[in-house]
Amino acid sequence: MSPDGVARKSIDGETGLATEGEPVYGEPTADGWRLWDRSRSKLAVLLDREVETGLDDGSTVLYLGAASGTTVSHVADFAGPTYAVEFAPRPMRDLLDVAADRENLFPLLKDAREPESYAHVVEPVDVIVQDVAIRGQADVALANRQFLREDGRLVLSVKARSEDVTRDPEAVFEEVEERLAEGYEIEYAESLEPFHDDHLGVVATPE
Amino acid sequence: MSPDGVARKSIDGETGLATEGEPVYGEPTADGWRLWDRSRSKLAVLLDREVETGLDDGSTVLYLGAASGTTVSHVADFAGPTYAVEFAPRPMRDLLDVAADRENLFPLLKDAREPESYAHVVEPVDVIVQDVAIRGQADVALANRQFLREDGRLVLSVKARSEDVTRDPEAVFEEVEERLAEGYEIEYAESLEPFHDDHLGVVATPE
Amino acid sequence: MTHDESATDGWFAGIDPGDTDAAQAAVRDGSATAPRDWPTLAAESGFAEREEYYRLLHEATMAATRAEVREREQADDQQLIHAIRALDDCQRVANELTERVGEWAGSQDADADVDDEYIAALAEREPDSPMEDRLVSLADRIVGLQEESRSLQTVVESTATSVAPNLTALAGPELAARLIALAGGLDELAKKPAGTVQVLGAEDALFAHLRGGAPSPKHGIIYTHEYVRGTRPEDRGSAARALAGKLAIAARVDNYAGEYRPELEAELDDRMERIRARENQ
Amino acid sequence: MTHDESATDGWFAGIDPGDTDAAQAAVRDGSATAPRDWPTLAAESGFAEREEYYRLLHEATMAATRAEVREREQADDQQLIHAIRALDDCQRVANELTERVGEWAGSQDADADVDDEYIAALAEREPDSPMEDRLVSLADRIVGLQEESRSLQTVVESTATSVAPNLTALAGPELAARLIALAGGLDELAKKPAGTVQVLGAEDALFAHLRGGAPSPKHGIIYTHEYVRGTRPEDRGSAARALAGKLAIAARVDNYAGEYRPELEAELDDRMERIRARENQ
Repeated sequence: MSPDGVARKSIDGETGLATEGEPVYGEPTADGWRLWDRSRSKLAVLLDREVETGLDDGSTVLYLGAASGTTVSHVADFAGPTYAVEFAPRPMRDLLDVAADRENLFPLLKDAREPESYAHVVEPVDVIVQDVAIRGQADVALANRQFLREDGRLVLSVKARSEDVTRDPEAVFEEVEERLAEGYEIEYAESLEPFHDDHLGVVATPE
Repeated sequence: MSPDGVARKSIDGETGLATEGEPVYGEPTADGWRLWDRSRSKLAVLLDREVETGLDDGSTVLYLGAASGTTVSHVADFAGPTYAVEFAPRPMRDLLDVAADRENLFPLLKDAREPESYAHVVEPVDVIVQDVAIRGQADVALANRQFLREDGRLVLSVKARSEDVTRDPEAVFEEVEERLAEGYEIEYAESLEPFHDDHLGVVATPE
Repeated sequence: MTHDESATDGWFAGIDPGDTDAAQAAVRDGSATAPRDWPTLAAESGFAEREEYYRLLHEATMAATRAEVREREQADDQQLIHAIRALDDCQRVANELTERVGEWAGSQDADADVDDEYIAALAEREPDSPMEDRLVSLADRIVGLQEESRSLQTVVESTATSVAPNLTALAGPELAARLIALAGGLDELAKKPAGTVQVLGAEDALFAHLRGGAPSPKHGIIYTHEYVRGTRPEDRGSAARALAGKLAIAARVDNYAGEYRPELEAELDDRMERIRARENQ
Repeated sequence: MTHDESATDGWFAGIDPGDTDAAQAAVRDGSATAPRDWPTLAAESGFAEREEYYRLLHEATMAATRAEVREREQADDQQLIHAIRALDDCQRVANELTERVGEWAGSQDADADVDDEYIAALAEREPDSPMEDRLVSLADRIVGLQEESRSLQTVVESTATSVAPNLTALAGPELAARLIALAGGLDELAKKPAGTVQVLGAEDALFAHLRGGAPSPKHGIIYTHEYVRGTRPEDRGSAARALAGKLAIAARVDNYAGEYRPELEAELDDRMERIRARENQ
């Protein structure tokens, strides 16, 4: 069930998913393929588990919380038009380097909590990947639901500590899922351990 | 039951207690007698009520909290050796003027909470008059009990607000009386209203 | 006559009956663990018989207390000097930090008109970044320093009124405190002639004048008084002279007598009315 | 081909396909209430066909984001300048008020050795008069200003690391911030030759030298760096030159590349080791 353009490879003695593209963060490479490390990418954990994310060769993607581009670089390697929203200037500087090599990657220095500030640029997409380490992650997903095609999918990683560092992660996840249900139907929700502590991986469809 | 040297007089249309002496604070005078205004002196209220204070012509007196001398000037007019303890320099300046005219008045710039600092000057007395507006008024009375002759009397006015501005005066008075009972037998304890709000007049003997 | 050991604790112990200095020092600095029948012990020890004892005691307590009141009040004037200097420091640093906050806030909000009101509102703002948190916190420190200034003003006011009631009535508490601070104390101020009081705080201008060339200064810190500042320039010299004269008298009354004399204020008001009346001619 | 009204909301609306400046401004400043199928609308409106549309979008988003990152980071360096100045102000006024409290406390307790520890203890004291209340409260304000200084140090540290990671690695956050402040910004600092960086903060001495007579200053604010201050006097000039050279490079890497290069620090350490090795010969 891995998307076309994502393959399982063994490079430098490490086995895992890989994509074809310019190297970005010093990852092992061979024959133009770059290893996609699960411990550095929450999306890679889901793809490795063969969860249906809706991502495929040529998918249109809105990536919220692109940071310095570690994960979005792999996405752009196989997907179609990829809109990468990131709010902080410093990681965006690195993301600009990643995008310079990728014509289908569109960097946007915008706040994911204010979708109207990029709705004039971003088209309706097949997949929203969301990885924003801020409070109110479910609200961000709901606010951006308008970008999702009817048959699209939200691929969300929830960081418990961003919601409330003092509460039990399970309780936080439950609350996020509840809020998310106001606009999405949840198809998958599992912990991303052992690769990412206190993170929940979610796949959902718009309702 | 008024002490000798204290008489009821009518001066300038006002009737009240009076003593013979040099005027001090602009009080009405006639024929060498000075009116002793109850609203300016807590002791005058007790004498006016003919409470037995032990004060008499020639009594030895320790006055704690003499302030600028309004009351102690009247006391020295009829009593014997009168030791006037006051801690604050500014009222003491006025008290010095009062004492300049009264050979039997001995001003002492001392802290009534530290009796050892004046025990080398003050002899055992017939009456202690105490009017100190500081916290711990019962403690001051207990610490100075050593100056009182066996048959002497403590004449104390308790200011509730000095103990605790936030509490009910009645509760404060009760607590002060309780503490006082550790060294004194209370013979009289009545409010000084309407002349002095939230003040209790106490007469006690050493136990 | 038996000699009682505890007589050595009495204020009169070891003192020559005529030695007032020694007697007042003993009253001030002595102590005893318990009272005794001092008049009897004094007679027994040969110091003085009862009547004479009380006369000497009156003399000694008067002298001791008078000296100590003077010292304690002078200590108060030194505290007043520290308080007025602390007040000046607090106001100055609050202003300096306000300027800093003004520049900083201006970088985020070009329309910021940074006055005390702006600072107070900024201090209440909910910051949304660690950097803004600091800006808001700094504004809050300024508010704290302003509160400190007000509290210092209150204590300066009450202490000036207590230390120098007449000077304070004439000059106001802050100017009174500044004059005392410039002189170094109330006693020092009381010793200065009116002409010196008039130019206290204008030492630089005075020295320039004494070295030659510069005009003699007409007023120092007393310029801040409404009776100088509010008088038209051609009469300001007379006003400053009249004010300084009354302030010098007030300082002396405060230092040597210590009682409040309302007539000083009335005399100054009269004198000023006459000086200002010239304006209308 | 029908013209869809909402195409006027798209970033490309009214823009000439070759006009990158207009396109990037539209990406940055535009907005829409909802997303639309912009590629199709762009083709319909005649802006560009799909493939060309994405090429132009890539160009526009790259240009827009690059410009905005630069601006936002420059804003950060300006915030850093305000923070370091506020830090200096807080430390200075805390010291000034400490001196005042020292004089004041010394008047009550001649043995008072007024350091930060004394101030902290004084701030906790139970005052027993309105005057002492003020002294204690003033000590507490000083403690507050010292806390503020520490908080500002923390934000200076994180901001300096983010704005100028290489300069901060070499100079430490406070010196990095001071150099940026003296230059007026990271961009300005990056444009300065090493020789200028070496004497930043010694402008007075430099002007005196240029007017003639005075010796050329060997170092400005970089004197506070351990590699200058800790080097023996005869080698200090070399050390200052070497340090300034690396700092100038670090500032340029920070401004133009922005990524952290650990080798800069290693090179500086090597260079300094060689300069200091002379001492042992």
